[in-house]
Amino acid sequence: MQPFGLDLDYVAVVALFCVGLYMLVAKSNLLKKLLGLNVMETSVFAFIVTAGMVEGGDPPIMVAGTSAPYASPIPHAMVLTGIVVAVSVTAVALALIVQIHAHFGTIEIDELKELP
Amino acid sequence: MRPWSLLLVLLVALPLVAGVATLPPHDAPDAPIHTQVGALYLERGVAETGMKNLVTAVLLNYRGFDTFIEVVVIFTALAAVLALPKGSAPLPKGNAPLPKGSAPVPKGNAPLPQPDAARSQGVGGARSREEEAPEVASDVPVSPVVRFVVRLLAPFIAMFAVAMLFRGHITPGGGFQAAAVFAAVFIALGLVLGQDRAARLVPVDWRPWLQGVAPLAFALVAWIGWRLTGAFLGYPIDDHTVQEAMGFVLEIAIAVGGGVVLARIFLEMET
Amino acid sequence: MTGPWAEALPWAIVLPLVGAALTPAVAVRHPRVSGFWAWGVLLVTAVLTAGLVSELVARGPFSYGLGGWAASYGIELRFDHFSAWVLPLVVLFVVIVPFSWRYLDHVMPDERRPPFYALLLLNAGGMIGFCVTGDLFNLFVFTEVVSLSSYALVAVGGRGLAAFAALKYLFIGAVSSLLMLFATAQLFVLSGSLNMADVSLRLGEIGGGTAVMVAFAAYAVSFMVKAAMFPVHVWLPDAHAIAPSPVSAVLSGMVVKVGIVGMLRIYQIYFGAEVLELGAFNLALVWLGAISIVMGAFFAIFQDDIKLMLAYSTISNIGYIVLGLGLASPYAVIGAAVHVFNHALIKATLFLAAGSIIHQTGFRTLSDLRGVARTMPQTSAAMAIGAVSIVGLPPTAGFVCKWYIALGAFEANQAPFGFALVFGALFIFIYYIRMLNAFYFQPPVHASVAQASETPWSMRGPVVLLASLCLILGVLGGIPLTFVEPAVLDLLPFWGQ
Amino acid sequence: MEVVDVRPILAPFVSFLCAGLVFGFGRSIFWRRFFTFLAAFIKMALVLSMLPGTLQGVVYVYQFVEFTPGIGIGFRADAYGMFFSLVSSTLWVFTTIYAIGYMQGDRDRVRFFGFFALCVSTTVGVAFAENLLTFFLFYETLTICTYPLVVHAETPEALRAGRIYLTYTLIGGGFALVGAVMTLNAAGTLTFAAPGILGMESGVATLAVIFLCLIIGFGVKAAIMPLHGWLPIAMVAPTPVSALLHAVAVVKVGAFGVTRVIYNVFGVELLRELGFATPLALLAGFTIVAASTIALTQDHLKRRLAYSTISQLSYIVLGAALLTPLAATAAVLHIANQAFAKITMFFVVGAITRTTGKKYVSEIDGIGARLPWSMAAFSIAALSFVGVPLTAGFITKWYLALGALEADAWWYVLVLITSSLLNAGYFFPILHRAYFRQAKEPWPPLEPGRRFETPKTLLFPIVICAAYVLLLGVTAEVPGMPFSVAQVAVDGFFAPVGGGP
Repeated sequence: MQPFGLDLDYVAVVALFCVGLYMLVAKSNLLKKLLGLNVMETSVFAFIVTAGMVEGGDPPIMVAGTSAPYASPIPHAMVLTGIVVAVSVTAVALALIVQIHAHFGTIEIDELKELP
Repeated sequence: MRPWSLLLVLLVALPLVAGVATLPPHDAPDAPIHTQVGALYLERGVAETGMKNLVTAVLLNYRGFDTFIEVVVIFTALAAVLALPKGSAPLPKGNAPLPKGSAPVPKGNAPLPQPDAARSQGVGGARSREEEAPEVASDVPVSPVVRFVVRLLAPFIAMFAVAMLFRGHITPGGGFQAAAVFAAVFIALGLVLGQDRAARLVPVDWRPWLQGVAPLAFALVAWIGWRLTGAFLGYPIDDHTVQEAMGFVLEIAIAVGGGVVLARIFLEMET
Repeated sequence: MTGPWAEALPWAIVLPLVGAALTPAVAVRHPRVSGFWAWGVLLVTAVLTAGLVSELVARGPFSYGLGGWAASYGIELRFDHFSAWVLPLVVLFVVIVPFSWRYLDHVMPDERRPPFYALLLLNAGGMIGFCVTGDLFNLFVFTEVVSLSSYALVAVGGRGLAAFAALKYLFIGAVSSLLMLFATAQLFVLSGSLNMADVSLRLGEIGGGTAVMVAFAAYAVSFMVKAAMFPVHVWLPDAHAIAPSPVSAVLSGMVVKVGIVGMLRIYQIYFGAEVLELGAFNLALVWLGAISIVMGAFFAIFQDDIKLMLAYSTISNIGYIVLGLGLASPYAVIGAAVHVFNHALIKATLFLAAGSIIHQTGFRTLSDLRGVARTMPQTSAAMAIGAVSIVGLPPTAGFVCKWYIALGAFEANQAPFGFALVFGALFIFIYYIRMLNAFYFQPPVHASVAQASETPWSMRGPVVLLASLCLILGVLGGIPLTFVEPAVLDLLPFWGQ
Repeated sequence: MEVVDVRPILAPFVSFLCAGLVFGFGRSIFWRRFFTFLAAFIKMALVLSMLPGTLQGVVYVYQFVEFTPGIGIGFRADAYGMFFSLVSSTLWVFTTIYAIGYMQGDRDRVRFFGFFALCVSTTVGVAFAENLLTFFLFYETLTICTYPLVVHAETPEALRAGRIYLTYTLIGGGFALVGAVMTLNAAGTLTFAAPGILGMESGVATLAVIFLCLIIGFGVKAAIMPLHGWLPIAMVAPTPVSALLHAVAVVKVGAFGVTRVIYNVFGVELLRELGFATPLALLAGFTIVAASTIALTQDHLKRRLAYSTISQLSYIVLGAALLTPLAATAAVLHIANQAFAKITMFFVVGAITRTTGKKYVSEIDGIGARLPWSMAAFSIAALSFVGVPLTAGFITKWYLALGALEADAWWYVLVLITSSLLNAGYFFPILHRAYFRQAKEPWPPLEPGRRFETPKTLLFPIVICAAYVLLLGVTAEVPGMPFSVAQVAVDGFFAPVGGGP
């Protein structure tokens, strides 16, 4: 499907990216910001995996019952790495949010700004 | 705030759309992504690596170094969580370099008041936490049904993780996935049993080694590969047994190390 | 033909990383051991990197195919002249770590030292990998090691505000990393390869197009964020000011340079492919650099907190580097590349000295620190040398770069930027005069300042060493040139002009 | 004839080492004095040992280290540099003696003497700089090293003065840097050379910008008139510093820089062609008259001397800008003449302040009786400035007037005459008050057996310097004296053009 010469799958990825970015920028709640970041990450992973797929392709596992064309294995490996990175970033962010909550009692930016 | 955010998003969206619009169509078999290195992997992968799951082959062999750094990344996350101050009690006076800290602090060289108070609150990390763990089952009251189900299913979930781990070379799965499931078991048990009892599943003395086991195993395998083939992280190309053994060591290390790291991150975050 | 040291290339990266993984285990009984352990690991790494640089000097750039795979088939490590930056980087780490031994007494309980030093080692290893790798995706993964450890290092010293600053840093940093991943994916989709040299080759075959440009823009923005250039610098001041001083030295001196090195790598790809008309982009860099210089100086003037002021001056100095890159004339680029190191040195001096003063007196604003030079003469002298150096007055390391970049500006017929460069820095000296006056020529207002003692030798030694290096490199300014010049001259034929 | 010799670098290095030793061991008075004197004498010996060679046209060079490819930190003791370094190393000895007496009991003497030595080190570095980069390095270092001396009193007034001083000189330094960079760009080298290193091929506009930048850069320290604002304000510094700033180090470095730019960067021929020197000469002429006029109105002794300095420095600039050999001789000579005369005056003023506490012209009635020797020295210096024959100042004015006529610019002779009258106008009232008025109240008596004078450590340098002023005036043509060195220097400037004095 390519209306206006646009690859809709890719456009969807960009849309997802923008949704995440909007959440990250506009939301006041730190957790929601973090979720926005995760949405963005997911969109990029989706982009990579999408790009690695081929028309009618099978997963790149060479066992009985599969045949060429295969999807490219590199994007899968990249995304796997990417996910681990994303998980790590999320973990650190959560730890920081927990700290902020413990110290200030709130995780809303609006309220944090009003604190002395 | 909001209109500006929308403007920013729009500003980002336009170039991104322009960027993806001019990429080669993603399904086409003649796209560069399918004709370059990827095609070579598909063609020679099984012969060169002995792994039928080429994703695993890429992960552990062709781009093994990426995976090495990847396990370092999750170790970094754990180190980060461990290094953060814990608890909500402020540190003893003089410890916190506050940005506008103009309050006089006790003189520099004087020995610090030892943070005994903080330690008893669990600042001290795993060991002191272990020693002085209060026998409280959980912060949240857990329904007996949930507790029963979790305890019942935990071994089976763990078994599933093991299966994923050992079938990773021929089916979807592998070390990371197993690690995630292992960690899930830990975390679920931690939630229903109380984190202290869950933490006891891993002996204290092993923890420092287990949480770093994935990078360490990678370094070991890299060294072995270096000795065997002369290349860092190299696999002997025609000895499938050795290749598989090296792969399994890595998978197990990733699963165990990753699981421990993820679980520990979760447990450390409980304040 | 490669020499024996080429074999050490992957080990130079892996050593600090493995050292980090071992740190908790090594220090399990005595947490303070972790500091010495980290230092030892870094020392060995320094020896390895010195070997790598000697190999570079002897035989020119060399590659290492990981896993025995050919360059574009597996992951390639490539040690070229820009990678030589790892040697001073590790050496600076080696100097900074002893400073932290005693400094941390006031920052964290002993139990948290092992993870702290693990993070420091990870940071070092990540940066070495970043500078050395020849693979785009690998570059991303190393970026994440560096970034993630940096986020955490910002927050280790305090609660609340520190965590908040770290989180701000994390959000902005993560978005920039994502842009980088996105750009990497774009290039991968376009070229089917992740190896930098290979991508460059294939981009040359494709010959440009919107997608190529968008990828470049995404990379550029991403690295600008990492380097904290003016419009996207907002994360830097708080994070660098609130972190413990040794960490500030690492972050402000070295981690921001990841952005610069990344930029140079992307330049290598795009210039090699000759797909980019860089006139407009260079012009943008020049302007952004000039604005960064002025704005960084401008903000710094209004700070009373010495560390916050130092953090703002990082923005100015990144402005120098970017201005130099954008001017794209040989001298300017050489100056920029030299400043990558010299700024790290100067900033480390300043942050460690400031950290010593804060550590000994408990104060961090100028108005409180009056008269501190009476009781801490050596540290204050180091601070003064650093201040003179960061403004770029001779005979200090800061002047060398200013000289080259100014020379480059006139060489490129961009006289206005030459003037901006020379006089932008003087602007910031207004602030440093205030600092020197407060330290040296005003009576103390607090008893703890008047009775402060000099720091223990483990802290003073690094500060004094770094300060003397600032002076020595001001006179022997030609030394870094040996490494920088060949790389720049390789790159320049494609560079806009 | 060029000879590779380590002495040109050793000379600044001695003072530098001395500064380090003073900072390190200066808490003990003995060691501080020991190191300072040792270094002062070693340095003087080093410089003097090169003198015979210089008189025979030998140029000592030493390349220290390469900085930019082709441009290093290099030292080169040519006749002009030798002349300047002779002046500064001689005066270092006397100023040191004076400072030891003057600073007795003052605080932070370690800092004072340490930075004092650093200043002298950089001054000699400037004198022996082989190229514009080296020159600039030392020039800026001097700026930084004088700052602690200016703010030595640590009063708010001193801090303000320090700030103004730094603002002027650092902005000037910025211009000098831009000028140096543009010179390198245009000429491809920075090494000072006799016919100059720039050429017409760079284009008049570029050359104009370079000239402007370099003259602004060095003119700030030479206190050419719109750039002079810092000098009177910096008078809050202790008197030895004022003496050092106004007679030896800072201002002379500026004037030295201007002459280097005119003769060794642009070159006489190019400047004659371009005509840039004419506005500079006009500006210098204006400064000579205007600063003297302002000096008339100053009641504060040191400020009156400061404006006098501004006026006198422009003699050097004027002499250089006239582009004739005779005027150049005057310019070079005046570096020494003004230095010795002005340092005498500052020493005397410092002695007055230290012994009687008086700071203003209106307070010093009858001081000639209280400080007879000092005031005699002051009178000699004043006569020299007025240009009475047999004093050093006469030589300058004579040659400058000849040079102006040589350049067909007779109106500068009028400027000189006006200036002499003005000098008399502001110095003679001081002498009048000192000798011909009664003190308002009698001087407090000293313990028996001591005569009315200032302490010996202050008096000794005063007398020597005053004697030197006379000596310079009397022995102009005696070989081995500064005049002959100056002639060798001027020969160097004009050799490629042809026609020496």
